[in-house]
Amino acid sequence: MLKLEDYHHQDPTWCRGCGLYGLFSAFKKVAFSLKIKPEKMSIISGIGCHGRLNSYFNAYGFHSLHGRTLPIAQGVKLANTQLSVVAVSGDGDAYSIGLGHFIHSLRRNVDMTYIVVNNRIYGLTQGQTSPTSRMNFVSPSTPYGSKEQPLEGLQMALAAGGSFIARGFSGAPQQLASLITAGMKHKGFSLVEVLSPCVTHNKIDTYQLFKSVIFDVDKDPNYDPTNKNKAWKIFSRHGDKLPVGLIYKETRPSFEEQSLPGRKPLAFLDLVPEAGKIEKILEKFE
Amino acid sequence: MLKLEDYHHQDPTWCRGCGLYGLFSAFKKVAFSLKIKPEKMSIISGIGCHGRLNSYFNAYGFHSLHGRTLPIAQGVKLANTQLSVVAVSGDGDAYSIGLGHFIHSLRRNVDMTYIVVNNRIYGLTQGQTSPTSRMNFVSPSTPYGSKEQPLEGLQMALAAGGSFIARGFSGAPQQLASLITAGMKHKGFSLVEVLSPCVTHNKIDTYQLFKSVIFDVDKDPNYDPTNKNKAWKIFSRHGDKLPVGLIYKETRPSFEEQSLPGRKPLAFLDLVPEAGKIEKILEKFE
Amino acid sequence: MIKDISVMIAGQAGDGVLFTGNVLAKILKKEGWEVATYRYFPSNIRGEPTHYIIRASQKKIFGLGNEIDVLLSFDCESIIKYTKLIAQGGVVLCDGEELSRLKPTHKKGKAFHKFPLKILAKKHFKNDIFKNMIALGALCYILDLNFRLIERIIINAFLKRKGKEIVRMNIDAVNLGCEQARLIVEPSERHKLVKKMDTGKMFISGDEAIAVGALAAGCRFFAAYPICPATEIWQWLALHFPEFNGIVVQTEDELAAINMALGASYAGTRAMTSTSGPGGSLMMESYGLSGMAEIPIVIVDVQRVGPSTGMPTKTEQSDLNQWIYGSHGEFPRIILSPGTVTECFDFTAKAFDLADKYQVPVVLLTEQDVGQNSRTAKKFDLSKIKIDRGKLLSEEELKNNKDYKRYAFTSNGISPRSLPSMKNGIHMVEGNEHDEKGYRDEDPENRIRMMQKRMGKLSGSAKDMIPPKLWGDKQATVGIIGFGSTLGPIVEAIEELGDLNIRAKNLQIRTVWPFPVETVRDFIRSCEFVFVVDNNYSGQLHDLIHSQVKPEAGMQKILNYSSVAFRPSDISTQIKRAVRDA
Amino acid sequence: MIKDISVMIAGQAGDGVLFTGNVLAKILKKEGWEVATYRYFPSNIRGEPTHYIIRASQKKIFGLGNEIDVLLSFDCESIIKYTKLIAQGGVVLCDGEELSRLKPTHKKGKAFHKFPLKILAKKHFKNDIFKNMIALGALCYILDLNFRLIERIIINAFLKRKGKEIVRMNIDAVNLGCEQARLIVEPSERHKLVKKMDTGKMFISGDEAIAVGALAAGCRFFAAYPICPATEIWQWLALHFPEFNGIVVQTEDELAAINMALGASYAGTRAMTSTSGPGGSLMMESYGLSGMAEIPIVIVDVQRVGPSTGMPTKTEQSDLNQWIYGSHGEFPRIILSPGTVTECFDFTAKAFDLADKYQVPVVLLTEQDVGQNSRTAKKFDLSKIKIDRGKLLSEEELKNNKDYKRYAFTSNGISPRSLPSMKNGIHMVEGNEHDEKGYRDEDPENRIRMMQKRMGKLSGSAKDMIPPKLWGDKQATVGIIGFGSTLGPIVEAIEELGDLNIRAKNLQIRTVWPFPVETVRDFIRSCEFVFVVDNNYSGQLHDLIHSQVKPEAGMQKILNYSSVAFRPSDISTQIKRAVRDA
Ligand SMILES: Cc1ncc(C[n+]2csc(CCOP(=O)(O)OP(=O)(O)O)c2C)c(N)n1
Ligand SMILES: Cc1ncc(C[n+]2csc(CCOP(=O)(O)OP(=O)(O)O)c2C)c(N)n1
Ligand code: SF4
Ligand code: SF4
Ligand SMILES: [Mg+2]
Ligand SMILES: [Mg+2]
Repeated sequence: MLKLEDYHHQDPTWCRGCGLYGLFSAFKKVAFSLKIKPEKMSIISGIGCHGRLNSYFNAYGFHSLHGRTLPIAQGVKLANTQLSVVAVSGDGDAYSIGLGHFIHSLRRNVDMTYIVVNNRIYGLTQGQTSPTSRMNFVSPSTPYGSKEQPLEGLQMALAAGGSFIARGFSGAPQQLASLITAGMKHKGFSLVEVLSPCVTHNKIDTYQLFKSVIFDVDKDPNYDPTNKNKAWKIFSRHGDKLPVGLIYKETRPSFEEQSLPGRKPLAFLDLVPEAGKIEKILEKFE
Repeated sequence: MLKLEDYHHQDPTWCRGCGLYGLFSAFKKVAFSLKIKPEKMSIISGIGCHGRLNSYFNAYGFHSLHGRTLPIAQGVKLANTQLSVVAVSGDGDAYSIGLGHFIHSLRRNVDMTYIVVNNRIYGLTQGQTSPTSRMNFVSPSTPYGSKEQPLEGLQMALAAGGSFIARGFSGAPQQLASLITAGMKHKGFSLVEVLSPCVTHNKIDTYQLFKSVIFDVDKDPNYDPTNKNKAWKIFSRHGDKLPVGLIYKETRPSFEEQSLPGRKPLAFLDLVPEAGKIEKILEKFE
Repeated sequence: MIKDISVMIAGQAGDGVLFTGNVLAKILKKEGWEVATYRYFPSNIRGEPTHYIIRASQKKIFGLGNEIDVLLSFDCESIIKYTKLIAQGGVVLCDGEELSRLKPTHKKGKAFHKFPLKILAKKHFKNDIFKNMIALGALCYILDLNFRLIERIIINAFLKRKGKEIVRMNIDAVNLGCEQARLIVEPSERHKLVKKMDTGKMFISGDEAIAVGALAAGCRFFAAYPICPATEIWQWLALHFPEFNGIVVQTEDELAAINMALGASYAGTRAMTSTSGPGGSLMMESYGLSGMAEIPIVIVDVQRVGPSTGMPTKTEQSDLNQWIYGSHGEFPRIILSPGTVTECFDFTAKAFDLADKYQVPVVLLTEQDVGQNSRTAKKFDLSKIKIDRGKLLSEEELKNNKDYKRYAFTSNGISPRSLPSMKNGIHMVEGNEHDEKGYRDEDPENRIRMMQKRMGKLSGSAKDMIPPKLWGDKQATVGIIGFGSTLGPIVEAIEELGDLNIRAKNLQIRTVWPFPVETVRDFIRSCEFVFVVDNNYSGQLHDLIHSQVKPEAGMQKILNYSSVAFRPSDISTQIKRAVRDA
Repeated sequence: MIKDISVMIAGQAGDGVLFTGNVLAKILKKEGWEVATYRYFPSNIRGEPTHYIIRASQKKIFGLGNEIDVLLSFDCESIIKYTKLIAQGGVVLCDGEELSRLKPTHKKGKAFHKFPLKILAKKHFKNDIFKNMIALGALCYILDLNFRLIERIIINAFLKRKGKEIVRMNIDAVNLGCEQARLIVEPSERHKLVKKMDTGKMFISGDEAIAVGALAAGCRFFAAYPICPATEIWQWLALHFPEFNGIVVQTEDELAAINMALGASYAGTRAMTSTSGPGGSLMMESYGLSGMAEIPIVIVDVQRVGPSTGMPTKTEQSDLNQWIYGSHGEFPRIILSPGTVTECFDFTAKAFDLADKYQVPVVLLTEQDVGQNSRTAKKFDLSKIKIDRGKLLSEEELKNNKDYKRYAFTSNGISPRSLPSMKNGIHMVEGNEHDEKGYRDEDPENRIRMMQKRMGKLSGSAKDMIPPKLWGDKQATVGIIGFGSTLGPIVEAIEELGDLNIRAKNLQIRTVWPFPVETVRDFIRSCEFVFVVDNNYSGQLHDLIHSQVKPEAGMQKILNYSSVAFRPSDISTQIKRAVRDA
């Protein structure tokens, strides 16, 4: 019998109060509730404070490169479709250096879950402006204020053809856990962004601020997360307020369903081909 | 007095019938009608058939790297804000390898024009599937059909905060010219996608096909290109049909308006600082 | 009797040069000749000169000869450009008006004929596309080739797709070409080839051979981004992988390609990516991740002319330095360089075993010249391939392991691997410096041991590496060192030198990294003269030998950075001069 | 009288080690001492050991000494780890219980005191943040420092932002620390420093010096992506560029950063980007574009421990190979390596002139050790900087030029540049091989000439390059060759060897590429023993010398890949052994 602690490898050393703690405990609960065996999970993380998550968690972990989290994770899943594959990025990792992969993963729709920890700042490198930092945000990299309009990752995901798009808040770990759970059950690429305060470097986007600007679409009985046009509008429905909850979901075949002929994971195929099979193909060269 | 031929440097060697010819002649007309002196234009192109455009055109040209067209073009503009800066990419250059830069350029909003030649194929490398190739598209790179959902670059641009988003068709050079003209007049980053048949490698997306699937929002009196939600919906309004015309436009300050303190192009600044100015700053280190 | 012949077909991009050449090459192969081809084409779409050389020989050949015996051209530009290359007694057919521009001295001893291919095609078939078949007919006449073979090729190519009528017209066009040539070409100008038996050899390019090698070695994951001249590898795999349950992914760029392959390999699948120069440069960061995280991967670089976009369809060996020294920091790597299409196959298969055994990136470094040009080769020996996945643990072996350490310090630095999904095998894979379990560790002592572990993995590896191969007379005191596609011209240069009574030998470096220091040192010591052949500007192999072997004696560089492949005489004349002048 | 002293402040990340150390360093600098600091901190957020060494000396110093004279620690871990480093007569204050774990042999000749910083802070100020000021007070007592200075620093730091009350509390905490230390530390254990005059020197890090150099040299465009340990360059520029009409752009990644800088430079602005290892690897493709398209650019790599993510906050010299040999294909490049903060400033300014003159990428290759650690330096001489933009045409000069050729073949390969917006200067800039006007050209003859033009640009450049610098006794026959931040330890190792009657000298390579072959050859010839110091595993400088200089005699490697900077004795003991054993 698996216990919740079976997913805990070691205590995190994030700053006290960091939003990542909320995600960590929510995520352990998800794995526990889904009864995924630790060895059947592979968690791929990028470089940043978020990137430490898998070294605290008990599962196969891969701390990869800044911005390359998704290509690696997709490779893992395609090589072994029986694994639960989860990738974890920060807002810099996902929306800045890794943005091209982000969009292409959404359209490719490999069956995996992508958690983007959005603290609206570069945490590990000591607090520079990120693509989700607000206009005129002052940081060591933009001492006179950022002059670039922030990105709304989820709206981008919608335009890119994402099949599961949700947002949670590390200050609301229960909803967060249920969103990640739904994402992991989704057959295809599921995106869960987590609003997550960086208590050390971001003095603007605090727990309080997030609490005051979010509204929960899960609680809105009129909201229909299968309606793409509604999903689009939700981002501007309440001015600058941020929707959380399940924003959009659609059913479409995953990439591997369509591309991978065999059922057995590639990683465990018998590599010696049937006698004469390759020879037969080589006849074309004669 | 400038003449139309002043923008013609040499005859193109694209395949006979290629959509790029339509763009080339439309673009010359734009430059002519705007009376831009050839030496006041800088055209930066990516790698691909589209990338040859600036070597046929008479203006400063930079044939850059596959996917890096936009960062270079933005650098050019920021260094000399008095230049007319135009970047030209293909669908591979813009939406595949260069996608991250594409999105970030839209939000950054440097005042320049970006022409994306969308032939739904990799022309120069001999006809591989591109991110705009349709589902199940058969090509040498996907002999059993592509299993990735195509990207709609303009919808992405809308989600990314683009301030000018338009689409033309190389089979309709007049409208194309007027869209590019409007784009070049727009204060900020203007995106003009061009549907452009590759007659050699893409036997599906032909002139005929494009003609049969496009609808022109410029001709729709009820269409309002300043309404973002309407713009979003236009992409699915007529099922799989493709809108052409001015899709969206908004007015917001360009990056350089907000970031560049001086008016004089950086490229021609006097580099010798006022006596004592740096010395004064260095006192902080004492 | 003709023992060796080179035919050039020339024209503008779009003229069908490639098609015509390919058919001719196939016929010659079926006639039992050794065949090597050379494609010279612009990285443009239309309207620049292109040519295709088909060389046939009675002996084993790997590349170009020095001269052209028969030249057929769809325009005149190439004729003027390549007159110097035409052999004495050579014959030229040209569809164009400008033959008159040739000076009489250039024409001496060579036969030039005007041959109105397009006019004939239009007149007889109403379509100038038939010019290619007419050209083939003419060549068949000159070379005295078997018409049955060409008929069979036409039937194979067109019957199903285009129907009987087209087949008939094509055959008619061939016959017309033959007849017309008979009218124009003097019997004495013909280059009649003897007929031999088709020995069942293959006619295959290096790119295709690499793809076959990967498939045979059990590679089942391939991710790449299109680029000349490497895309052919992918295109072959895309066709054939599905039958073997493998997958090919077209990624958004080269960064994604290599990382996806790394992910697949980490999860247990043999994985490969292929690219050329610019893509290789983009892969540098992840190349280092492979080394640091000890994830096997095979990377193919089919080199083209650099730097930057350079000349995408031309050959060069200028990425050697990047693969040896590129990426920040230091990690172990293996770089193999095949000289023939057969070696492309063999080395690719071997690359997977080496990657698995040493848990390092293995680079298969080849060139456009080998990659895109087809050559005859003995049928690949698939039975030779024994897949050895190295220290890959099974779930069984892990059963009693309560303290599995992914990066355990072992005597040879190689740590057994577990795969995701295996019980008791849980670990971290890390690009940061890490401890034996894979967790980030910044202790200097651990750092030192981990560097020694990783860098030490290849110290005892010589026995597993593909050793340098000696060509020519062991006793010779003129030594040539080269790698990759320069093998052909070097070997033939040795023959040419032999004719001049200069005895030379060649050491073909086949594993360029780790560098085979001892063998090269011994080779150098056994020579009076040493020449290092590099298809690049700076002499990258030459400098590498200096930094690794630290030879006592000097060596001379033989360089080529012209974008055209070496010819044997480029090498033999330089050596002759140096040796005679000494 | 104390001539040289090293103080270590240690603790866990989050303990305020950096703050405390910085204040102490400033005081020492104001007291007129030469100061060098060394930051050793984890690439983690919280809870791993960190320390800061402040060394003060009466003579010029560039880095660490061998021992620690005074150690103040917020916990005990570091004490145990670094006991070996503590000098005879050294004094240790430690806020922790584990001193008892130390063996008596380790303690011999050293004074260890428990010093309850946190308890004192809580008790007297209800907040353990005051532990840093208490620590400073204690150090001031031990070192006999000027209390006025520390008061002034506190007032500057806190008065405006926090108000009088906080200033008072801080000053009280300093006094408390001093009083408590007086109770614990024996007078004989104190390390009293003489007071000197503040000579108006600067106290500055390499990163800051690079930023100042760029500003002074007329750089007005900077684009980068955050990365340790290079971000400080950017942060300084971001603050100060606007005043000078310059612009700093935070790009989406390093690919964008270098390309944006290339675009700006092509348009005429002096442009720079800065990064560290991983970012450098990502820039490889564009590095080649700069070489091929002949666009000047300055790239700063503040090296950290590799490969891959490695150890982001630690020092190493392992990217040398990548910058010399990286990127596919071949193009000219210049690589400068400063050894001191002053050279960081000088070489950066110089880099822009070289980039403009030769129209090549210039890499400023430095290390975390120089980049992030502050040292005293003479005030930078801004009057020395003469901006020379090379062959940059004016609109005037172009007036009568009807046939301007951007890539004109000239005697030295350098072609005058026009800038977009200039009449008569229109041209193409190309990453493909191109003709003199910049248009794509695939002709082999043109290719050869263009390669010779580009690669030849640096052949006559030696006179413009920063020459190697000789340190120590010219007549010595023990020679040391090094580059970059190893300068400090090497120079001090020479002194230490001098004390042992071994006369040694050092050749500091300051332009690592193009390599100063002649000077290095002469240096090697003048020695009986040659040692090459490399802060990396494989001896990259050592191998570079072999490949470039091809020296007759062997050389010995002195390596360090521990992630901790060299200390002088690491070098001197190896040399001593080798020389004595010979
Ligand atoms: C190629 C590369 N560039 C830059 C870095 C430096 N770097 C490390 S983490 C990071 C950004 C972290 O921001 P984010 O992704 O938002 O993660 P967070 O720390 O906020 O969780 C950067 C730029 C790197 N490791 N690799
Ligand atoms: C880094 C890199 N990868 C790959 C290539 C090869 N390449 C040249 S053009 C091209 C794609 C062309 O497609 P697109 O951008 O749509 O342009 P088109 O030819 O269709 O106009 C590719 C992949 C390259 N030049 N550089
Ligand atoms: S720096 Fe910010 S994001 Fe990182 S651990 Fe601390 S609070 Fe969390
Ligand atoms: S290959 Fe296609 S895109 Fe390229 S020139 Fe020909 S028709 Fe145009
Ligand atoms: Mg973040
Ligand atoms: Mg295209």
